[in-house]
Amino acid sequence: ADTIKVGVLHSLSGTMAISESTLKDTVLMLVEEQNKKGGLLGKKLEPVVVDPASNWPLFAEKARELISKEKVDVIFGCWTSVSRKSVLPVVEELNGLLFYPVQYEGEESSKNVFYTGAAPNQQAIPAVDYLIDDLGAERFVLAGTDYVYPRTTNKILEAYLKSKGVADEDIMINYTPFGHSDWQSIVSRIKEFGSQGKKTAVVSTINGDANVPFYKELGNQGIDAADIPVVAFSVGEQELSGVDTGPLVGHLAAWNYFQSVYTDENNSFIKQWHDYIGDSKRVTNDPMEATYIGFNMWAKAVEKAKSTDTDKVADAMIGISTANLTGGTAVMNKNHHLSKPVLIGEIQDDGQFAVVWQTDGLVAGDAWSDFLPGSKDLIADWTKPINCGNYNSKTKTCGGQAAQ
Amino acid sequence: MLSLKGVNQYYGESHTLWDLDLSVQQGECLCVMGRNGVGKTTLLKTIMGLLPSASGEIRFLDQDLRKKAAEDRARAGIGYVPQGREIFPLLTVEENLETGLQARPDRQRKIPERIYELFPVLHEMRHRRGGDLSGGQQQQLAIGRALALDPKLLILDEPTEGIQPNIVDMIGRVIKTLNREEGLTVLLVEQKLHFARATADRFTILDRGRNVAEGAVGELDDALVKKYLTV
Amino acid sequence: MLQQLRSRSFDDKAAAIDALAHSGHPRADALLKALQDRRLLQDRANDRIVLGERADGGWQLQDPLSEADLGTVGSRDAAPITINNRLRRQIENLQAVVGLNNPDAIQRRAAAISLIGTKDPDLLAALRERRAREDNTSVAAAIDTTLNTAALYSEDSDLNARLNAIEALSGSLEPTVRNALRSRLDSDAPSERKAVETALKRIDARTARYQTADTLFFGLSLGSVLLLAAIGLAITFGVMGVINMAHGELIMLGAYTTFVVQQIFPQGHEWSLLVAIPAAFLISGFVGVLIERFVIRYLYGRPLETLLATFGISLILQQAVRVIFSPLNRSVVTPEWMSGAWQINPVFSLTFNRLYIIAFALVVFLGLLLVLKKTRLGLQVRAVSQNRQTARGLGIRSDRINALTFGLGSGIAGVAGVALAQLTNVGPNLGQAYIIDSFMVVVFGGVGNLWGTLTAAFSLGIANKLLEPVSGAVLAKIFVLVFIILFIQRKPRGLFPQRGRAAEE
Amino acid sequence: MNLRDTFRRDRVFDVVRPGTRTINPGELDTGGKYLLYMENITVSFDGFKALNDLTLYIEPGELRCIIGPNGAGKSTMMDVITGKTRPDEGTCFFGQTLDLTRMSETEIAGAGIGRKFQKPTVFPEHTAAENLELAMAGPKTTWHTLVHPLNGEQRDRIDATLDTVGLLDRHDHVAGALSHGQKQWLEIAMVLMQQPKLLLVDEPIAGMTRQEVERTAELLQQLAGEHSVVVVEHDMEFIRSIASTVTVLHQGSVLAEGKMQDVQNDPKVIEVYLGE
Amino acid sequence: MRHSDLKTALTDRAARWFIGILFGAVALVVLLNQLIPADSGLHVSSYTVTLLGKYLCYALLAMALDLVWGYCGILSLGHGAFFALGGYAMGMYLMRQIGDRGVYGNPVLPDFMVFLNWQELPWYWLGSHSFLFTMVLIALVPGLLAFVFGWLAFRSRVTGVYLSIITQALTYALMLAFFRNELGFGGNNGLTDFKDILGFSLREDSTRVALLIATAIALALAFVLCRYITGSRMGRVVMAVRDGESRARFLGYRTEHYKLWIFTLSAVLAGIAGALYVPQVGIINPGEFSPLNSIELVVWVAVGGRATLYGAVIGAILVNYGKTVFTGIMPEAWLFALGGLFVAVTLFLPRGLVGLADNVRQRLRKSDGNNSNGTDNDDQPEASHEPA
Ligand SMILES: Nc1ncnc2c1ncn2[C@@H]1O[C@H](COP(=O)(O)OP(=O)(O)OP(=O)(O)O)[C@@H](O)[C@H]1O
Ligand SMILES: Nc1ncnc2c1ncn2[C@@H]1O[C@H](COP(=O)(O)OP(=O)(O)OP(=O)(O)O)[C@@H](O)[C@H]1O
Ligand SMILES: [Mg+2]
Ligand SMILES: [Mg+2]
Repeated sequence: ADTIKVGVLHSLSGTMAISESTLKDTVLMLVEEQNKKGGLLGKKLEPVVVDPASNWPLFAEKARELISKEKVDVIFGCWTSVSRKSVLPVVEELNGLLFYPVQYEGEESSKNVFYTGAAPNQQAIPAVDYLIDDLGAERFVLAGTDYVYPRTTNKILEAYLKSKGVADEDIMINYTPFGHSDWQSIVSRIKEFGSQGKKTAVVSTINGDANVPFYKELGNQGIDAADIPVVAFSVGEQELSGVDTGPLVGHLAAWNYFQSVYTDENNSFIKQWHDYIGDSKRVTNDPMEATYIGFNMWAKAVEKAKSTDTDKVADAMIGISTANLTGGTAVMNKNHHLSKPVLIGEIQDDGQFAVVWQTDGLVAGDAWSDFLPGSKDLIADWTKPINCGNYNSKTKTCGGQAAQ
Repeated sequence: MLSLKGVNQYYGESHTLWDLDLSVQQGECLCVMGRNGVGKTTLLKTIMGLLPSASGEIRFLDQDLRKKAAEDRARAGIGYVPQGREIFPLLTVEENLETGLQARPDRQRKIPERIYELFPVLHEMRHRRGGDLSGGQQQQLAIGRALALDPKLLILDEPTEGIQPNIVDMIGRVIKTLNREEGLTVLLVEQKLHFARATADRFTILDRGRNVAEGAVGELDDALVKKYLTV
Repeated sequence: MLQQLRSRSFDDKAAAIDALAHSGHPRADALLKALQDRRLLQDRANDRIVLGERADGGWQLQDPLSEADLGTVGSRDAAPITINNRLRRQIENLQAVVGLNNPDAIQRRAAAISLIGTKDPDLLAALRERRAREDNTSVAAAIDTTLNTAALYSEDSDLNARLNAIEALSGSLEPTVRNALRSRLDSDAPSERKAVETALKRIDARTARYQTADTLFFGLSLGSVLLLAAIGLAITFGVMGVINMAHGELIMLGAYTTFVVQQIFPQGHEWSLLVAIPAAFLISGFVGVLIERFVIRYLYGRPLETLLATFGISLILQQAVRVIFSPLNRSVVTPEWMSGAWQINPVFSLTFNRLYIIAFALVVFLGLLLVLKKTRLGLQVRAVSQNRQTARGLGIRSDRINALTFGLGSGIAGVAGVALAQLTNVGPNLGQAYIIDSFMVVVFGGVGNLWGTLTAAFSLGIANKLLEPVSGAVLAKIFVLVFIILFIQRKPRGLFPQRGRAAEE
Repeated sequence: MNLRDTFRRDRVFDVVRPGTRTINPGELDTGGKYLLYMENITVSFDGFKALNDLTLYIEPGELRCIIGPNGAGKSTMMDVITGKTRPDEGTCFFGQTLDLTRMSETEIAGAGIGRKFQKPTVFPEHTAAENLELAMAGPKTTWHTLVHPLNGEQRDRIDATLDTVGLLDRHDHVAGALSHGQKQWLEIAMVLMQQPKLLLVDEPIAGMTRQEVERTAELLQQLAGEHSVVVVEHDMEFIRSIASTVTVLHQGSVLAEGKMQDVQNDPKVIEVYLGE
Repeated sequence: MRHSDLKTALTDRAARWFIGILFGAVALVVLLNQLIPADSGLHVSSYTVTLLGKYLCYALLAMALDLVWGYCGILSLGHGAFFALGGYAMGMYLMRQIGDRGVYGNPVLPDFMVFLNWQELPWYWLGSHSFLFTMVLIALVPGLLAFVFGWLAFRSRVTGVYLSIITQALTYALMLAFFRNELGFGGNNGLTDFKDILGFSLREDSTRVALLIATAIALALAFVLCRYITGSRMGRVVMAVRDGESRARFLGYRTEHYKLWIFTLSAVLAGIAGALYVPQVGIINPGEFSPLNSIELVVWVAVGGRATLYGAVIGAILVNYGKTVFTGIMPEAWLFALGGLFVAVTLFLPRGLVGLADNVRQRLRKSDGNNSNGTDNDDQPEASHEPA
């Protein structure tokens, strides 16, 4: 082929379009920029965009179409874990390459997937550390949408909190359905839970559309961030752009990137984005940075391997580092997860976050949580001699899928 | 007052009315007769504009009706009592009558007393839903509703169907009164000979979608009846 | 001192704030306020602290002390000094002390209440000093509560004083008070334990009563949202028999109208809603008329076909909004008069937006009822929907009536969108989130019966809220659905069925 | 216990009954004097009494005409018999054993009561012949209809019946496109196919020509004898031509009952119904 | 008069055509996939094979819906639920087939149970390792649900939109329930990462081809069965129930039984479609319960043409093919196309594509036969009243 094909597998319609379509634009922007720089290996990059329409089986079908019909060399795509899970067998079977740019629950590592979003230990655990150490929180509400990511994250957090000596009755766990919009009673219960004298914080793994009404209700019932701060893992600049943030100042989010971070890389990235999209009000967010990192790493790996062959690129990926937008560098580890810094920001009235805390160095993404009994002993290592996504470090065997 | 020339009508592929001519004079009562399925109802619906006519001319008081939508034909002063009553089942009797007022040019909003006088049972049941009435009561309601329109021409499709004898007589009298005393023009479809004879001035007989005979009611003799109205 | 605020460490900043507050500098108060409002900036170019106002696309800078004009810079060239919740609380406390001497009694009372639970001797001293001078009884009572609570915490107070304090506090609903009382439950003095127990019992009983009221309010307000979402459908579906799957999207259009109106009047947040309501009515209504004229009118008498066509329309509208407004959610500002809550007492408050929405839903409902029952339109609509041919034969302009009615139903959907924009996402998926619930409400209430829709909406809302604390939000929703399914088995035509011969056909 | 109660059907002493028949509760038992017993039936809608303490008996093989003003409750009475409306009070037995007030429409139809509705109701999307096939007597379970196609004999019966009502040439036309009168005939044919013990015909001749009326009269008279027939009509000529016993309903109860001549001359009947 | 038995159901023209085209197309695809080398222009990729397999599953589902909707007038807005239940039954089997090849290497528990710390298999997973048992479940679970639901609803005479809406409530409630992790079906992520079916690797082309053929056979069998039913007297009763339920009751039919059986059968067919679907697309998740899916399904049937069976099949395949094509070539605008299609079909093709084809055929035939018997029609009104 005289071009290198880049598959873009993000929903442009349906419920997820709201989050994913931005990432499609990001990839297109990065491809355009790379082409301006002369492409890769002397070839132009050619983006192939398809719309899996927020329909999970369609993700698998489209992935198959991209790899076997369009013969793309790499796919940037997916947002929800379920879409990734649906695509995973396809990329493994056809030996494709997928870059997944969103924070997720972990518990996975595939030879064919690179996870550039945060694993739970790169988001949830530091956030709780901050709540306990800096804010002195003693009681926790774990509020989430009722599905795998929040459940897993909360399992991990529960174990972690208990290991820190938090009592059972000081943890309240609450799940809501997708798109939950009537938060009155839950917020009022949180308020009551928080008025028992101990400093209380809410850890929110509420997802997607449910967030706006949640925050509106927080604002209306007058839950002050100074009394009961809420730290969220799925609320970024983009989600906030749909809310009037006036009443929410001071609530928190944990990410690896905030638009407000003042670095040269970030400033120019934001400018590039604004120019590309033609709207200087559009915000940037963490999954965009993850896409940016993933794309640059892939480009470097292709240059290094001098090929777009999946195996060669995948080998070359490990150890590649590239500049973060928040300063410093991100490194691709053997487990196909990144090492990157973790930041905590407070919501400001302009819909941006102000960084109030930051890890000292880089945090290495952990595919298998140390706080879940089933995966304590598992590690992922895609270099020889282990070359396994779920290697049991106790029994020294590679379980499951990678065996064949 | 009403005249049809060469009207043709089709149900999809099947040709139902064939080059039909018909005229109703001001103030008369014309009865259309014919066996089942010859196209009487079809004819009336075509006049009302509820069915499209393929060709021909329909004139009413110097207006070309074919150019008008059904609702405008009603507004032009034609009251229609459809076969099978077709009252509004979920409206009360009173509301059913009010629907007849909507097209009145004088925008009157009160149901004319006369209707209740003609059909006292409607007054009695005015708060009941139309659909709950008995068949005969519904028929009275349908006539009352058409009269509420204060029509110049009243079209009735088998108005005595399912009505008790004394009321049939009364309807006959009402039609006659309206016709004779108030000059209301009436176009009636009727199967019952004695009723037709008693009520109408003239008759016309349809067969297979064409008129085959017409004349003053007096001329409706047994030969004609035998030929066209019995089989 | 100001320069210390530039530090990345919040401890340094805290020290700086304290120093500033106690410096006695005439501008100290103003500067703290500016810090709190994020108007105290760090100018990146000169690395100094300045005051700033947002000016289009950048900052208008001033010298912090002299207020002299320092020109403008780009928006990323200066950034507000970040403060965190701890600092915010610190500033507030500092201000509360100031507030205690505010000439406005209401402000004084608020300041006193905000200090309940404090153990800081300085603050307590300030409070005692104020108490001595205070002549407003309600402010005095608030200060008493604060002081009594503090007495409970202090170890060196004597038993009698504490018993008095407990007695005085036993009716208070303030959570901090309750916590203070609880901390005394393990007191060594049995008399004190007993007093605390009775006091707590009284408090708990009162709280429980208010919580029931709370749940009821939540139920009503959820019900009013359901009512608003469903009521337009009660016309297009209930009266006209069109299974209008695009109903949700008409709601969505109303919500977007709210957004657009706010964009047009960027300064008019307080009243732009009042413009948005008629605007949304007209826009959604107009789209509804278009839908009726170009699609629905060919489908009367074939209700199931209307489902398909309107489903297609809903896809088109959604995607159109995605293309025009982008797939992102849009933010709608809540006007001042709708935000916050009416704090009846510390455990019971009614949020203003919900109150307005309940009232609004009822107004819309009654308005509609009047239109349908008292105007010619109402009669004509019902006639046309029951028997179009005959209605035409009676001179009722069925085309116009249908278009108007569909427009009315759609317009009401748009108005509902204005209200929902205050509660939830304004985005392309807004409609989908409500369409199923709307159908449930209409069907549960009995198709064609507006009162049924009203009752259904409120009873489903309240049922949901009663279940939620017991079973959790997810199960509550499932239970309500299962309840509807079972209910329809018992009453196959909903809560208020059409009765009689006609309905049986 | 009043006199009336003593004479109620279910009070009849066993010794009076002929023979020693075993009675199966689920089966039609025509051993009594009457085929249909309606006793003290009251039906009210929102307080309005459509039937008011109505008592009526039909003998096996009888042809009974029922007349009465519009709204007298004639159709409602048929609704009660066919199970469409449940009476508020009163009993309604078909034969000795079948309590119609406790049976569903289906069971009642299965027990042998056929009805022609006031407003002709046929299956518009089915052809005329299929309409008759649907109506045909015989087992009506899902399984039976699934595995037993029509046999030749049944097909012949359908044709014959269509012929009887003059719709043979409409054999394969969908019923929805028939004219009003044709639908009436088709519905009569459907009732014939049902071969019921008791036929209820509500205004059969509405919209028919005179000749057709005569044919209907003939047909009904043929049917009587073997079947019991209850006819509701407003056409006096027609009633006169077929009537043996006439019952006049008024405001939900029986106003008069007897031979046509007697009823015709009853001043009450003239006043409320016939007119001068 | 239409009458039929099994033989006619198999051999009448429509059936011959349908089965012929179905197997012809499948055979062609299979041959081109298996025999032609991959680099040849004629080769059909296994992508196409899976795609076709998926379409056929949808077709079977659409046919199931057509049976209840087109013939019995029950508009179920929850048929996706039966499909999904069949799919879950199959998914459970496939999960168990993974055995200890899951990421945690637990021989019994599926991965999602391991990392959420479940200790043992919930009771309703017992037996899911057996294919036979799974086959029973596939039919039984949707069938039983439909039976109970239908029994309640039809017995209390819930009809029309009321029925439609409660079927929608049913699938919505199931969706919410399956989203819950607690339920033990993998929550939002559903069941995925399957490896084998009956010991054959799902990644092999030959397995895919076999699945496609199995689907085609299922579709053909279902078609013959449905045709037999709709052509039988029972079919006519069912249609009578659709057009006038209460009248049918007065003729002595237990209409609720007819509805119940048709509904249950249809649910079973939908379940089978779901079971065949899951191994071919590789995932089953609560999204399949989403009410919108069920509505879309109704649209397929309408596009194809109601009450013809093959119309539903055509509709399902065409709409989904359109979706595949348009999501590829015009991702931003395909919803416009799809929405526009739905509107256009309802407006201009009230009887769907099949109706359109019929019209064209009739017009052709009319213009042929007009000269010979053009005057027949107008004699009929008279003839109909000839005395017997
Ligand atoms: N909607 C229709 N589609 C097709 N054919 C129809 C339709 N309505 C009526 N016909 C046919 O047109 C012919 C005329 O019907 P029409 O209803 O006008 O008869 P009619 O004279 O009023 O009969 P009746 O005395 O029974 O009311 C009949 O043969 C009938 O079968
Ligand atoms: N469901 C109902 N709700 C209210 N009133 C009803 C209902 N059904 C019948 N009625 C009333 O009961 C009375 C008897 O009605 P029915 O139809 O039995 O009369 P009918 O004797 O058959 O009259 P007709 O000769 O006009 O057909 C009527 O006054 C009618 O209004
Ligand atoms: Mg007629
Ligand atoms: Mg009657």
